[in-house]
Amino acid sequence: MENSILIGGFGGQGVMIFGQLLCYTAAETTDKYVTYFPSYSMEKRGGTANCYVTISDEPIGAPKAEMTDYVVALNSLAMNKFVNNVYSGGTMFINSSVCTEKPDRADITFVEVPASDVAREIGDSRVTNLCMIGAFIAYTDMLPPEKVLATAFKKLGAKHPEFNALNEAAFKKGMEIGRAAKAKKA
Amino acid sequence: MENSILIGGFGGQGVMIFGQLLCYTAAETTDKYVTYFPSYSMEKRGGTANCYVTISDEPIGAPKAEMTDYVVALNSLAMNKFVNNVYSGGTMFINSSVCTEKPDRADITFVEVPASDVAREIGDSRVTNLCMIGAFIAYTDMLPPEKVLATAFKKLGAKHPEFNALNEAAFKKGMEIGRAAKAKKA
Amino acid sequence: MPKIEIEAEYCKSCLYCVEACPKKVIGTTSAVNSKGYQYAVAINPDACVGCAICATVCPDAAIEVYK
Amino acid sequence: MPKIEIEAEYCKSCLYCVEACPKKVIGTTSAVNSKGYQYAVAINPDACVGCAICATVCPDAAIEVYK
Amino acid sequence: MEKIYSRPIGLKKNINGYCPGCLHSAAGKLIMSVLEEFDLLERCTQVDGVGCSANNHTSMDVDSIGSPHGRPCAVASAVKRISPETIVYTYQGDGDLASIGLAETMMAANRGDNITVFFINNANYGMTGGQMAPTTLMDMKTSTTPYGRHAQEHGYPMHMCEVLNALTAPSYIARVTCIDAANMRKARAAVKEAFQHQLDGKGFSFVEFVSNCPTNWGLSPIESLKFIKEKMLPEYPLGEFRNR
Amino acid sequence: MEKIYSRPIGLKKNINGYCPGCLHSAAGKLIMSVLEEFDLLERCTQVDGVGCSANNHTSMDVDSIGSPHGRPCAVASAVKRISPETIVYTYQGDGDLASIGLAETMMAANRGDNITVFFINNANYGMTGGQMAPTTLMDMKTSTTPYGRHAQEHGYPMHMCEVLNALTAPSYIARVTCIDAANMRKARAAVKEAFQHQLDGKGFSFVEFVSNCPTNWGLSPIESLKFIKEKMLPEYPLGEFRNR
Amino acid sequence: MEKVFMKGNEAIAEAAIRAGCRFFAGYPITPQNEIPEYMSRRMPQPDVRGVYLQGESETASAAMLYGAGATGIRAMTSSSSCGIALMSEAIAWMAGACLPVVICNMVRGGPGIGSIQPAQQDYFMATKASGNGGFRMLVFAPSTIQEAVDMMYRAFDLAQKYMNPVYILSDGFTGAMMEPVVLPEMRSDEFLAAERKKNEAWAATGRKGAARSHQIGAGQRPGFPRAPLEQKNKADWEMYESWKVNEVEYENYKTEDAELIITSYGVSARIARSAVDMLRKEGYKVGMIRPIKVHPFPEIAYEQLDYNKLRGILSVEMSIPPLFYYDVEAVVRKRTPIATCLRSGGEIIERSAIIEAAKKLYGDK
Amino acid sequence: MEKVFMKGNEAIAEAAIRAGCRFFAGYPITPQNEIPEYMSRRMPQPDVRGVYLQGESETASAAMLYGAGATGIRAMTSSSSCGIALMSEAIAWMAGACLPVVICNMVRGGPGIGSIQPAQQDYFMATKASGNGGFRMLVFAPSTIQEAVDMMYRAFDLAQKYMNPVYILSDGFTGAMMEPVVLPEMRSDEFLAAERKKNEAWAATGRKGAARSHQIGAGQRPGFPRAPLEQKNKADWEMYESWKVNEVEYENYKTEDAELIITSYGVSARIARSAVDMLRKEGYKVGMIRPIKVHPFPEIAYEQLDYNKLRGILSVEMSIPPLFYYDVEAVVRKRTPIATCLRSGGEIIERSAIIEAAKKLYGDK
Ligand SMILES: Cc1ncc(C[n+]2csc(CCOP(=O)(O)OP(=O)(O)O)c2C)c(N)n1
Ligand SMILES: Cc1ncc(C[n+]2csc(CCOP(=O)(O)OP(=O)(O)O)c2C)c(N)n1
Ligand code: SF4
Ligand code: SF4
Ligand code: SF4
Ligand code: SF4
Repeated sequence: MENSILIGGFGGQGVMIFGQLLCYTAAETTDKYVTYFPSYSMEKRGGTANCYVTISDEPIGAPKAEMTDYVVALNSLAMNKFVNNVYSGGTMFINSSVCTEKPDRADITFVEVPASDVAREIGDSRVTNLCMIGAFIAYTDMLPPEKVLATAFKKLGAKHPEFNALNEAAFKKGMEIGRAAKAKKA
Repeated sequence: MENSILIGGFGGQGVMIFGQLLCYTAAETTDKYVTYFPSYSMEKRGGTANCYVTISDEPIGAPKAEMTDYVVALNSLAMNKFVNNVYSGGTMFINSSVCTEKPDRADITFVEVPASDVAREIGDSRVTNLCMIGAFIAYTDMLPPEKVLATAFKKLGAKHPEFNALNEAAFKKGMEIGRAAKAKKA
Repeated sequence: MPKIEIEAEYCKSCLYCVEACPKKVIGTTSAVNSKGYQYAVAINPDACVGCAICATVCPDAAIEVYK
Repeated sequence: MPKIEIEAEYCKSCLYCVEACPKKVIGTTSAVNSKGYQYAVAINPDACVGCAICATVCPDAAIEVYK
Repeated sequence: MEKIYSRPIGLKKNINGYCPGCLHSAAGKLIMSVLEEFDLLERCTQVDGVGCSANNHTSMDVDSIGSPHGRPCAVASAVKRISPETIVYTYQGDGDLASIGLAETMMAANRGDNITVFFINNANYGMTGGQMAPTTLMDMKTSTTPYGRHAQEHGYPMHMCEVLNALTAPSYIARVTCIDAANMRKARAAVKEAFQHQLDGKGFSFVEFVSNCPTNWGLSPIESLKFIKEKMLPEYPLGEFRNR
Repeated sequence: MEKIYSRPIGLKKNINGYCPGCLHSAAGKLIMSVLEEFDLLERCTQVDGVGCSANNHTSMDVDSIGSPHGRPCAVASAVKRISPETIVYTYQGDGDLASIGLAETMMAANRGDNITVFFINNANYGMTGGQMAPTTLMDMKTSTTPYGRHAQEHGYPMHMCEVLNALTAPSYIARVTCIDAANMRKARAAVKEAFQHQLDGKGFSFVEFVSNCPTNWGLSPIESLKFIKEKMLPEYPLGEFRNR
Repeated sequence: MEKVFMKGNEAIAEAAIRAGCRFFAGYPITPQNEIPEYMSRRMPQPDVRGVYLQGESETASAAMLYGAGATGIRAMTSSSSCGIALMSEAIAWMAGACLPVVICNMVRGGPGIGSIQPAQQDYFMATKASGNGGFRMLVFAPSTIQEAVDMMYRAFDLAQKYMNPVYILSDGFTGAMMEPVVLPEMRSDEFLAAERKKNEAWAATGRKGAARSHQIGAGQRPGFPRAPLEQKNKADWEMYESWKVNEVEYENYKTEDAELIITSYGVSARIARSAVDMLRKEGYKVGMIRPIKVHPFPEIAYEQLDYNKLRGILSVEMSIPPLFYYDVEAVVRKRTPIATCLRSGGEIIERSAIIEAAKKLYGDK
Repeated sequence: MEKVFMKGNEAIAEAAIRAGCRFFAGYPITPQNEIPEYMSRRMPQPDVRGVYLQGESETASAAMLYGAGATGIRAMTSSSSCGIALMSEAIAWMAGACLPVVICNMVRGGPGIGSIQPAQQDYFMATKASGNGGFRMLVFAPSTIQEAVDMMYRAFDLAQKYMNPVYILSDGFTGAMMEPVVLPEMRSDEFLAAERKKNEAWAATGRKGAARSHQIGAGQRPGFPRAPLEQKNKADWEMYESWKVNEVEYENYKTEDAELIITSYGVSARIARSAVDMLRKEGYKVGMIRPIKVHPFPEIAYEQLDYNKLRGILSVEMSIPPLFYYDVEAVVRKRTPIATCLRSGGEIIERSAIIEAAKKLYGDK
């Protein structure tokens, strides 16, 4: 089994952290092969940023998959840019707070997560990505949620423990949304 | 017919000028092919300097001949270094004022020219090379003497006309010596 | 009456103008531009005196001032 | 009696010592060393007072001084 | 109603690639504004350094030459000598101008080439992620001075205006900043003066902008201005160092 | 009878490759003499520039590193940091140190690397045949300024001591010459002081020798000393610029 | 050994340190900034006690590396493409002076500043001419982070063995990606001290009573008396020839029964390998030859092919114009058709494109 | 036209000026100093009115050349070996930015500083990798001063035609020697002004009312809108492929009935030619293939040989390890034995050695 995920958004939206949390968790808690590949534009901020994650039972040949099973779009730019990178039958997670016009593709599933709104409610726009991860994990069951959250505590909370509570809240809220979407689909 | 000449001495002894005077004269007054190749050591002065001249009826392939018809040695270092570069049957011109021990080679002719002494008599050590040229031309008949002298006037006298008389004197004295050596040989 | 015009698409939300305006004319709303920046707007336009301080400090030349 | 020793092989005939010596001890002859330099010699050795000026200025460290 | 402050026409109608609050944008705005005032937009060539300054060519509508890292002054010297009627200026970061390009910068200054040099001093290598630059402040942490800049290991901040002032040829040397409206006006005056020197054929003119890098400093834009004021300016005093 | 002036033992028993009367030899003699006095001949590494200075390694019997042209200071900084117990010094001409290697020289100085730099300023590129150097005097003809050095085209002579003095880190900066016995003694004192700074761990020490190039100047050795006195020294005043 | 999930650049830096690298000089350039950054953190730590020195440029950094090499310490630099180009003169000096240093190029798009994205456009610069004078180096081309780490570790020993710079030809992809990796053990201080001691026979850190003073310089073999340059050139040539016997390194992947060979190196080969797997699944008899060192080029790998059986060779690289291709062409000697599958300028080669090109060359199954 | 007896370096400089070169930047290095020195004298003269600019280094000189190229003027630099290596980054930029400049390398011994004496050790640096990113140039390899002069003259036109730097791969021998030479005519001011005018379509000297502002930079084609780097790489590749058809230049010398081919380029070929003559006199059927441009390599010359008739090929160059040899090997494809006759490090190849090696390979007459 090979799962490939492409995560895209603005620089600064936590795209890279999203990918890395998945990877660290998979690498440190499973026997799977894992690769992570980031891709920046020239600008440091304001530009687009995206990353590729592959989690597989076999050695991974192409860490930057052209077509992926999942795309996570944190903004509409990424959504429109990458909508055709999802395999037919695959799933696209969109930050529905900012992605207003859903693209036209009937052969994939869209999971809408109002992550920016959730983050605003929680009180810090920086937890948008944690909400998306929660939704992603709950929907895909790709990794054990508690392990992912533990990784988040370890990697993000080390320097700023004050974020742990916010991150956890966002993650949990995301999971709810993801679970609901999954239930709806089934 | 191809004539190859190797001229060697200390930097500053006028080795390069010797070669160039032959070349300019040949190039500007005959239809022959002419090449000149200088070879310096790293030092600017005090080091050894030598140059290769080839004057030929055919296009010249190797401007730096390994073996030459003539070697002109302005000091003993050059004499000893290049004595084996003369073809058997060839001729070596040596500045006998400073080259005291003639090397041991029976198959070549040595023409001894006390050029430094001549120059000292004339009153300027810088005309040593002109004396050697005079001897060389008189002995070999390679180029018309008046043409060579004219070239010397043109190239060396342009900036320093006061040298013309000294150069001429040295050249003429050299010719005498060269003619005598030739007469002796014949 | 003096007024400012902020071109939302050029604004990167540095908030220099917000900080600089002596009359507290400028602020932000929840609106974002196409690059995702919560751009500055004249939330208090009537207070503007046309001093052009905001435009002067705006690094991205997003503000033009009329008087 | 003070004296200088000039190592002919190190001398390049710059004549700095000749110029510098207050007692005109040093000069050249027609002799040349293996590199062709007309090296300096103490042509007037008895005048030497051992001030070492010649050795001090000799760039090529060809002169040693005894006193 | 009259427009009393306009966007310079030399700026393209797009958002440039600089980070929010980055004063690179401010310097660029001033340069475009002065070129417009002098009616030089059609007569100038901008020589960009490698660094965040490379963003200029996406936003400025003037002839431009992107140069090998550190070499803008050499490039500009050649362009100016070949085409004296062109107003030639370089736009360079501190890594570009004061580190890899130090020899090129100083030799153009020493030759007195009739070019104008804009130097954006943000105390680090912005584009590559905030490494130590010659201009990094003492004790400042950067991605290659993780334990801070220390005199024993890294020496002291480099003061380009002062160093250039040790040369004979330069005709105008000034240090400015863009942290507030008053300073923006002074900075604009310096840019104007520098171009005037070139127009007058006086030789090398140089304007250093004490700038910021909110992204790599890890500060908000507003905080970064405060940092300039409190930390950068004491190390890099503003003023005109030379005006012949 | 006592030997009161000896050839330094660091000099090999051969004739070096410098031209007659070239004061490169004099500088080398002084350095060897001071290293001998400090008993450092076995503890030092000489980093040679490319230029006539490359002659040093045929005549000096100390560990040495021939460096890419202009880079001795970078090479020396690395050697010193790796091996702090070694006394590391560079020996460079003006083309090497002040032109192609200007950035490396200044950055080592700015880092305050604990090395000693000897700079032989002979106002031209000696080894390659006398081209213009940054230090060439005004109006001086060289093989690449056949019509003379002119301010408009070539700028002004570069004063390395003064430029380095604009930096914070260097601990010793001096300019000396070897044109006569008195100056030779002063020059030797400066070399000594410079090494003392390194021994004391004070950082970057720098000694400029105002030197000659009789060969490319087209002057006899004696005339070349006169030229130094009359033309070079007014442009390059001798003295200690810094001594911390 | 424990697996750690690490970024390629950081894994490379750590591997170098574990191999004994105690000096690093470099200058920032994407996509390898994490190497100097990691070094700046790691070198001062108590288990390393090495020197990190940020050069004022690549020219200076390479000169610093040259100086470090002259002290006999294990030393390296890293950069990318145009930064490496700037080091050309100094690299030639290091090869000329026989210094045992390691140079790492995390290649990006070119020519010139090109793009900050990964590419393989420096193949010739690495294998044929990294500077003037016709010298050569062993050139490693890692395909995964694990391989990069293992190569870094060996590189220092080989540099020391041959007294010649060793070159790591990697790319921005391998540097920027993350992957679990097993790091090699840390070389002991004793081992490193002993190695350094050996180098004192030629290192230029003060004569310390040696019979002769030591001179380091391009064209000179450290520890040997000055000799004509040509003699040194000849000794180098002999060494290069010996590499063709002793240092060839390549991988055959599913080549036994292959009717089509894909050949590729570095990151492209990683992607090509998965293309081979997919093609195999579809029943295509495809294999891969992957040079592990790209210099010396593994001619033997292509010599061992049964050209009667082959439908062709597909040469895959992230460079337009192709470069690696010409080395393949030279050894294949028209015995079978060669096709290329290429990307360039920072674009990553797609597995699908490789598969497509392979099928086309394969013809009917 | 009148013959003048001139030094190679000066003849090259004068030929460049007559071809229209109006900008020269360079830095002193033996054995090419007479080129910048000549330029410094000549550029200010009233019939030239060009710009001579002494760079503070080769890096700066190459950057100046880059700037000059960006103005659309005819411009060149010259240097030697390690100096050219220092220009690598900037040369890659010039190729990346499609600037029509001329670069002249008067090769000396290497690697690194090597020796100031002539050599041919930069063959790979010139033909395969003069910088990063896999770009190529037309590379002329003159064999005599006359040929160097004629090539210089043509080089500027070809640079302009292809909008790509042109490289002259000469050597210290050709630069330092003197020989009578016929200089080409001086390009008229009108011609040059017209050429410059054409270049205003892309030159960056101030917009002057152009529809778009002009941007010069590595990876961009002057006068064209910004495009992905890969697209530029592809266009370059196409150009290089077109050279293989349109720009191949070589000489066959007495090859018709030859049973042994000597192959060589540049100064070595000059010496080899006289070896051919001497061997012919002794009755050996020997001929020579001499690439006149060494890039594109004249594969066709070796393709036209009748390998059944050949006893072998002798590859002659002043480089150890050999470099040119590998290009020959690649095109000969083992169809006949290849032997080498080599010198290096500043030693000049001897005619006698060539003759001896040829006889050995020839076997019985
Ligand atoms: C030869 C070379 N070396 C390194 C780089 C990588 N690089 C890109 S931008 C940059 C420097 C950025 O710093 P600075 O000049 O201070 O400008 P800033 O981005 O801070 O404005 C560097 C080193 C390069 N492009 N070329
Ligand atoms: C990279 C490089 N460029 C150029 C040269 C040629 N070169 C040899 S010595 C020298 C400079 C000599 O001048 P300087 O440094 O002033 O020393 P001097 O000979 O006058 O003592 C130059 C440019 C070189 N060897 N390497
Ligand atoms: S013009 Fe003055 S008052 Fe009006 S918004 Fe701007 S800063 Fe405020
Ligand atoms: S200063 Fe300009 S960019 Fe910044 S917030 Fe105000 S309008 Fe936006
Ligand atoms: S990285 Fe720093 S210097 Fe570069 S644009 Fe962003 S804030 Fe400005
Ligand atoms: S060329 Fe000049 S600097 Fe060099 S050794 Fe001779 S006199 Fe001295």
